[in-house]
Amino acid sequence: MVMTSAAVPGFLPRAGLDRLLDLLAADGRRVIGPTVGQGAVVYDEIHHASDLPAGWTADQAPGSYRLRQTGTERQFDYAVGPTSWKHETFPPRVPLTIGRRVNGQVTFEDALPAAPPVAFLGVRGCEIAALLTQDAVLARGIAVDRDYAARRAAALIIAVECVTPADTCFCTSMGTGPEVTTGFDLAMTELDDGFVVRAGSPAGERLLERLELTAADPGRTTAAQDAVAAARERMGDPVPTAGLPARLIAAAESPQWAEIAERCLACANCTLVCPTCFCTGVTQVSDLDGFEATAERTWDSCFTLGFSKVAGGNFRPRVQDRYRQWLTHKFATWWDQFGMSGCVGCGRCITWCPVGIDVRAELMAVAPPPPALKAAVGIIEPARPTTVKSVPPAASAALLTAPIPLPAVEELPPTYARTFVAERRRETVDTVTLRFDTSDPDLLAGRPGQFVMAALPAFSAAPISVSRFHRDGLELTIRAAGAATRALCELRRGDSVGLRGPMGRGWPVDAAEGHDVVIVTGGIGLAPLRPLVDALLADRTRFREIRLLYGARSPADRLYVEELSELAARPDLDVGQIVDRAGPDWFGRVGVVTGLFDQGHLDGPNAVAYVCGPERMMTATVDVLRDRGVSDDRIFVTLERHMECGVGLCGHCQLGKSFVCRDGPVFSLAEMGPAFGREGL
Amino acid sequence: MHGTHVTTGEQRFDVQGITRVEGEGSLRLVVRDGQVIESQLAIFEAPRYFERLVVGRTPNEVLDIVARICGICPVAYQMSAVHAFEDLGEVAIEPSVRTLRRLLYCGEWIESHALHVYLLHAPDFLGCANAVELANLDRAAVERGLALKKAGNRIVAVLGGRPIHPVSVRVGGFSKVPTKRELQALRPDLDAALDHALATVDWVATFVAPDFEREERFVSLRHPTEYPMNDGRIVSSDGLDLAPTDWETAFQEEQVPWSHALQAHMGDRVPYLLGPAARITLAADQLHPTARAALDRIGLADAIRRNPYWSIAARAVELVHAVAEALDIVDGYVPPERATEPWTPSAGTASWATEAPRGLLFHHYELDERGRIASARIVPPTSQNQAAIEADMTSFAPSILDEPHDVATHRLEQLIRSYDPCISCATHFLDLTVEASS
Amino acid sequence: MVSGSQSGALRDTWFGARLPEAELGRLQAHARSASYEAGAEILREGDLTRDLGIVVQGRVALRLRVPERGMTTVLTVEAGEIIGWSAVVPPHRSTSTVIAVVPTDLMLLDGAALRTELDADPVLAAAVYRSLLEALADRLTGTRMQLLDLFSQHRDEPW
Amino acid sequence: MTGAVRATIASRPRLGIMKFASCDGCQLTILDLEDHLLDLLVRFDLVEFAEASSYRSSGPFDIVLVEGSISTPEQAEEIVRIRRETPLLVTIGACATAGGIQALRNWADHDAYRAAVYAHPEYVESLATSTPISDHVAVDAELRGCPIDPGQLLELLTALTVGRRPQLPDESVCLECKRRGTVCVLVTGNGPCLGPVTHTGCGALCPAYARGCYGCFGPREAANAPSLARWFGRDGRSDADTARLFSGFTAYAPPFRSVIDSLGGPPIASHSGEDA
Repeated sequence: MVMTSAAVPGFLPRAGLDRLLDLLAADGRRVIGPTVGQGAVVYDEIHHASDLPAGWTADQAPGSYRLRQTGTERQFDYAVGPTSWKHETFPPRVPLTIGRRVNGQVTFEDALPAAPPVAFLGVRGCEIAALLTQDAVLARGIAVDRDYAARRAAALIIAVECVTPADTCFCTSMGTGPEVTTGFDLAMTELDDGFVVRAGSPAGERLLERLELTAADPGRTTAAQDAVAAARERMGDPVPTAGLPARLIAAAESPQWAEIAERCLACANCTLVCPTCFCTGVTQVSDLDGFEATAERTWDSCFTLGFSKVAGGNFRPRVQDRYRQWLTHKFATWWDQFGMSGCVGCGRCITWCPVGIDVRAELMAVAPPPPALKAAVGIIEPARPTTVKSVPPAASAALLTAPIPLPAVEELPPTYARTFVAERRRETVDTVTLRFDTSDPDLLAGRPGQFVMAALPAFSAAPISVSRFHRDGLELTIRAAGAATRALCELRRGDSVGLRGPMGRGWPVDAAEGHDVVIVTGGIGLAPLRPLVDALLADRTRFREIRLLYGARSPADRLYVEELSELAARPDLDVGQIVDRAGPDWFGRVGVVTGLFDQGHLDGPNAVAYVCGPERMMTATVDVLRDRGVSDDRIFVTLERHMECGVGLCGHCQLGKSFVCRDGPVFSLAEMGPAFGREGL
Repeated sequence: MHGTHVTTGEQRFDVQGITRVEGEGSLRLVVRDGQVIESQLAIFEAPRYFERLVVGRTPNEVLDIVARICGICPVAYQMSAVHAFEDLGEVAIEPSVRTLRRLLYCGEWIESHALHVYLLHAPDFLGCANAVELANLDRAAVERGLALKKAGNRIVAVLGGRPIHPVSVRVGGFSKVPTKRELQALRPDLDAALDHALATVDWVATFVAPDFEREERFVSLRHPTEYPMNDGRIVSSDGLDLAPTDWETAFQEEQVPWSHALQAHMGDRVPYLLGPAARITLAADQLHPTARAALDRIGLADAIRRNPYWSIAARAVELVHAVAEALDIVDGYVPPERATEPWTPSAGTASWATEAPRGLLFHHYELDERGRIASARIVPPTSQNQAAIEADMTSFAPSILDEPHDVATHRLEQLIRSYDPCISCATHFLDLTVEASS
Repeated sequence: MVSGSQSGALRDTWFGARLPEAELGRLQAHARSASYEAGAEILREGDLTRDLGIVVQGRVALRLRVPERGMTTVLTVEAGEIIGWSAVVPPHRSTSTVIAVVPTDLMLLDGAALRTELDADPVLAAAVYRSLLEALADRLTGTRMQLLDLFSQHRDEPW
Repeated sequence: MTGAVRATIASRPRLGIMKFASCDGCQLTILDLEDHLLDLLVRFDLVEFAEASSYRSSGPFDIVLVEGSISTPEQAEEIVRIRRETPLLVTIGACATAGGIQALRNWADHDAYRAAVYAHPEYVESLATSTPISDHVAVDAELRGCPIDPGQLLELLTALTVGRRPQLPDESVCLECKRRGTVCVLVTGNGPCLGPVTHTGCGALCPAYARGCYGCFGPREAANAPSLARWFGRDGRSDADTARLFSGFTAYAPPFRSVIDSLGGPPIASHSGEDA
């Protein structure tokens, strides 16, 4: 009897499958695998081989899934069903933190559940690719979702090669399958009488040894390879991907988006069955008094209206904008963000779309390949850089210690620095400035234009720009625009709040060195620019003329009134103020902020501009700046988007290839390109 | 809003908007020279025309629609309807499905009775305006009531997805049946609920009811081996005995001019009463032994029959019965082979009666050749009880005429509440616009 | 108000600088200058607008009377910009009350005379109307932005 | 900022709960918050809740929860009066937010309806229509559903006590189906399902009980009912049968209403029981 080794595949007779399950159970692993339930092959707990879908397959088509019996004993003759492994690695609801607030004092504690050992049985090639994709997003970027990382590390991957692709499958086009090549511990190929088994990791090798298999004979090995090859043959290459990202970006204004929106229900099914979609929201579960609340991370989708909501508005009200965001993200901007495609070609979004929208057909309609490409079969852009290595799942530490592009500076669940209100100043009827004392070195190391996430238990954490840095603290100017900001505005001296940050990319102060500076802002938008003014004045000689143009609704709605007067009195700073309407006691200007440009000369080609305000105000300002010759790489704007996490993990704030929270909120117009001011992005 | 108009030789008692009943109703009693000249239970409930709403719909759609007649007893409406359709279609449901239907009904009885006993009725006996005040006196009691109610709601929710307007009842069975484990999960709550229900019986037995007795004609279902619920023959305390499909052979409805009400009566125009007191009176021998023992222990069987205020004891005993039976069903549950029996709609007459928490609920449908509803008639218990309630008000009146007016009015209101009138149920029949009094 | 003939100034204004040389000379005849103290009322809403004005120096406020709120300034006009366009456009009634916010010098063109010149001289008319149109378009665009009330807070939810 | 209602034991807002044409089920849901009921009620001054308390008030209120649709002339006047008495009006349930199942009569000949139920229709006074509260007065917030979901109700009341915005997402039922691991009944062929166009809040109940959603929470934002209706019609379902799917407890809510109209109306017509 020839025993298997790491190099030699073994043969596991069908009857031996329970032995594998027993071994896994003995290791304390829960086994999740395919089983028939609710009219589909779903992933659920597997106790015995008899739980597997022996003799079942399913016919899949856009918007349709029907189980069918095959009359064989084969247990893995189905293509992927409605569930994906992210139910296990990235569950729909996970408690993040428990916040408590008693007598104005807050505390936050980690609420992550444990991640017990588990084994995934029956993972397909496309599904391994999906796991690796989510690894890149959630565990290998500059921010790490600790719950995901722990669950992923606790999972043993037992792949079963896919030899029965569905009509909706297109992994061959996306370069993710059907062959299982990486990212597994054990890989099995099903034959009529059993499985050819090979190991893909040290943990897999140990397991294989303990199975004490005979070596698979060459006939079986060949049959196994042929079966997978035949599956590839059957699928062909339905989605020519060469140049697809660029074509999609170029198709941003295609009329096809509106046509899709005629059919699309914006029901979000595609995003939730997608094994790589990672967008989440945070739900607050609180007691009746708000004394204690659990923040839960919850699956969300870019197809919901609430997803892109900000105070007083929404960035993607139209369904066509939401569909464009999803498709463009999957197939184009995901490359910019993570160096890979966001689609693995599993076809779930096609089968489980309630009205059968087929992403393959829509891609071809929105971004048709050039005729030459259509003819050249087999030109497939490498969909997945080979540098994305598999994660040896059994070695849990590997996931976190593997080389990652940047040090992990942020994590979910968040940790908040408890910070006390040292001073409270009312600015306007609905706006206050709070000064916080802190010795937290991170908070104190912030730069102009950065923001913090301010958290009170029972309220969603709110992104608030820092309006001044002190040696021993910082200031936040907060407008009561919603419940959370209202609660923050109600804080009194001595109360505490959880602060996290500073986050994001601030104003590039150095860019203004040797240039004229024009700062254009309106309303609450002055707050994030105040630290910039502080920084410029602190090092005044580095810059030429500095002009601050400020618009407000009325004289009483202006922030920092006294400070503005002091600034206006300085000889080295020109301050222009204008309001939308005023009473007879106002002797300043009335009109729009762009009107202030007429006050004096602007040496556009030599100027750097910093702009912050409502988006409509910024677009009008940018028009004037460009008209005066300020180049796009010297116009900096700050964007407001819906933010839940602040570290690029929740997905809400995406704008094209950027996460506004992480890559912004400050961008130069040159960086944003045509995305600036465009409807629905 | 207690109105009072005392004129020479005439006493008027008006309660515009009786509280702690389901739906909006009012009562009026006018006594002149010691003689009751008007006794009316009136309802300000806007008609919703359910009998019309179901026309053109399929039987399964009807199950969803008629549930909406009443938020307190939606299961009752689903039960009468589903049995009627299955009777017409000769659908033989599996015994365990039949048992699950009983369990579902038990859940509704528990929820409805606990609601009425603790939150609506008990405050009357203890001088409170509501359960919050009652909780100030006796928080443990209110919490016991809420726990009982929750146990009932949980049964309905496990079987039907939610406590109000559950979604799983289908002609031929259920859209989905619970697993053994899902039902077992109810056990801890039900064990506690049995203690609570027994405590309820003892608690209400300590109440002091107004001194009032009358002879009543009672009507309920009666089954040879079960306490009346889904099945059985329609019987009365004076010898009536009908199949559950044949209600119309002995009862009629008529519209009275002062009301939207279609009042039901038997041929002899003598009022009759449905509900817990009727069931206890006509079927006490079928009570679960635990409930039977509780009834015997408090010794109020006679009082339940004679004094409408003691209906609270009848409900308490039925709480014990429903919890005890639910426990038995949970313990003996074997999931059915199939959740739903195949069934084809056909033309014909479908009718059935079941025991809603408030008493006999009769449904009658005519189906066209496509199996769609051509016409419907739904006779809820409160509409049938209305005449009896008005008659009892008349009998009760002499005993309160010497009381201060507001005390007397309050007593009348209490009397109405003791029947647990479900005015929302009575949608299609009740909406009395009180004639303008001078 | 102090008035005087300041013929040299029209050429130096934004409005005047755009006029053809010959026409400029003709208009010059109808121009005069005026100075106002801070707070002085230059024009009242509803009154006949006699002159087209160009702010030479200072700032004027255009105000509307809103019965519930009193006088509200909806726009200020700065040096180089025009006021009193209703002197050219019928029915020649002022659409707002014009107040000098700070000491202000205006160049005034007699409306009736200007209209006569415009009717008689298409070349002048083309130049003047174009300038007026641009000024009004600018003002309309600004007014739209103000109308958006961008800096206000939307509070349509009761929480 | 001012304007926020905040319910605490120290400052208890005056709460009124009342009903129009309805089944009482949504009010009952309040009493169904068994575990929280007593703790909640001490945070409010429950001045009007006829279903459960003998105290009555006609106002003023700080918060009013309204169940039921407007279906009589008196109700149409009463809701206007109540609106004047409260700064915060919350409608609860499908009747109040969409007109309820009884709104099917809005398509019908009302007199025929009355005659079908009553021998003496002249005794019965009711409007020809059953309409949502928002057709009559401004509504500040709504809880959807037939009946409302106890979890959402608790969330609303908790938000009022904590002083935050209630988390009542306006998204499809599908998200909740997927989160709870329910397989799509529409795609597996287990019946037509309105989930994709229906407002979430029930916890995706019906699909979890192996049947399609019947839309009792009403249309969600951007509900593309025409697209779903076309899909239903794709496999030979008649227009009338597609219309009946939308002709449920929120049939009168605009996107569903227009689909029903475009397909020839609901199954109930005034003149007969025929549906096409």
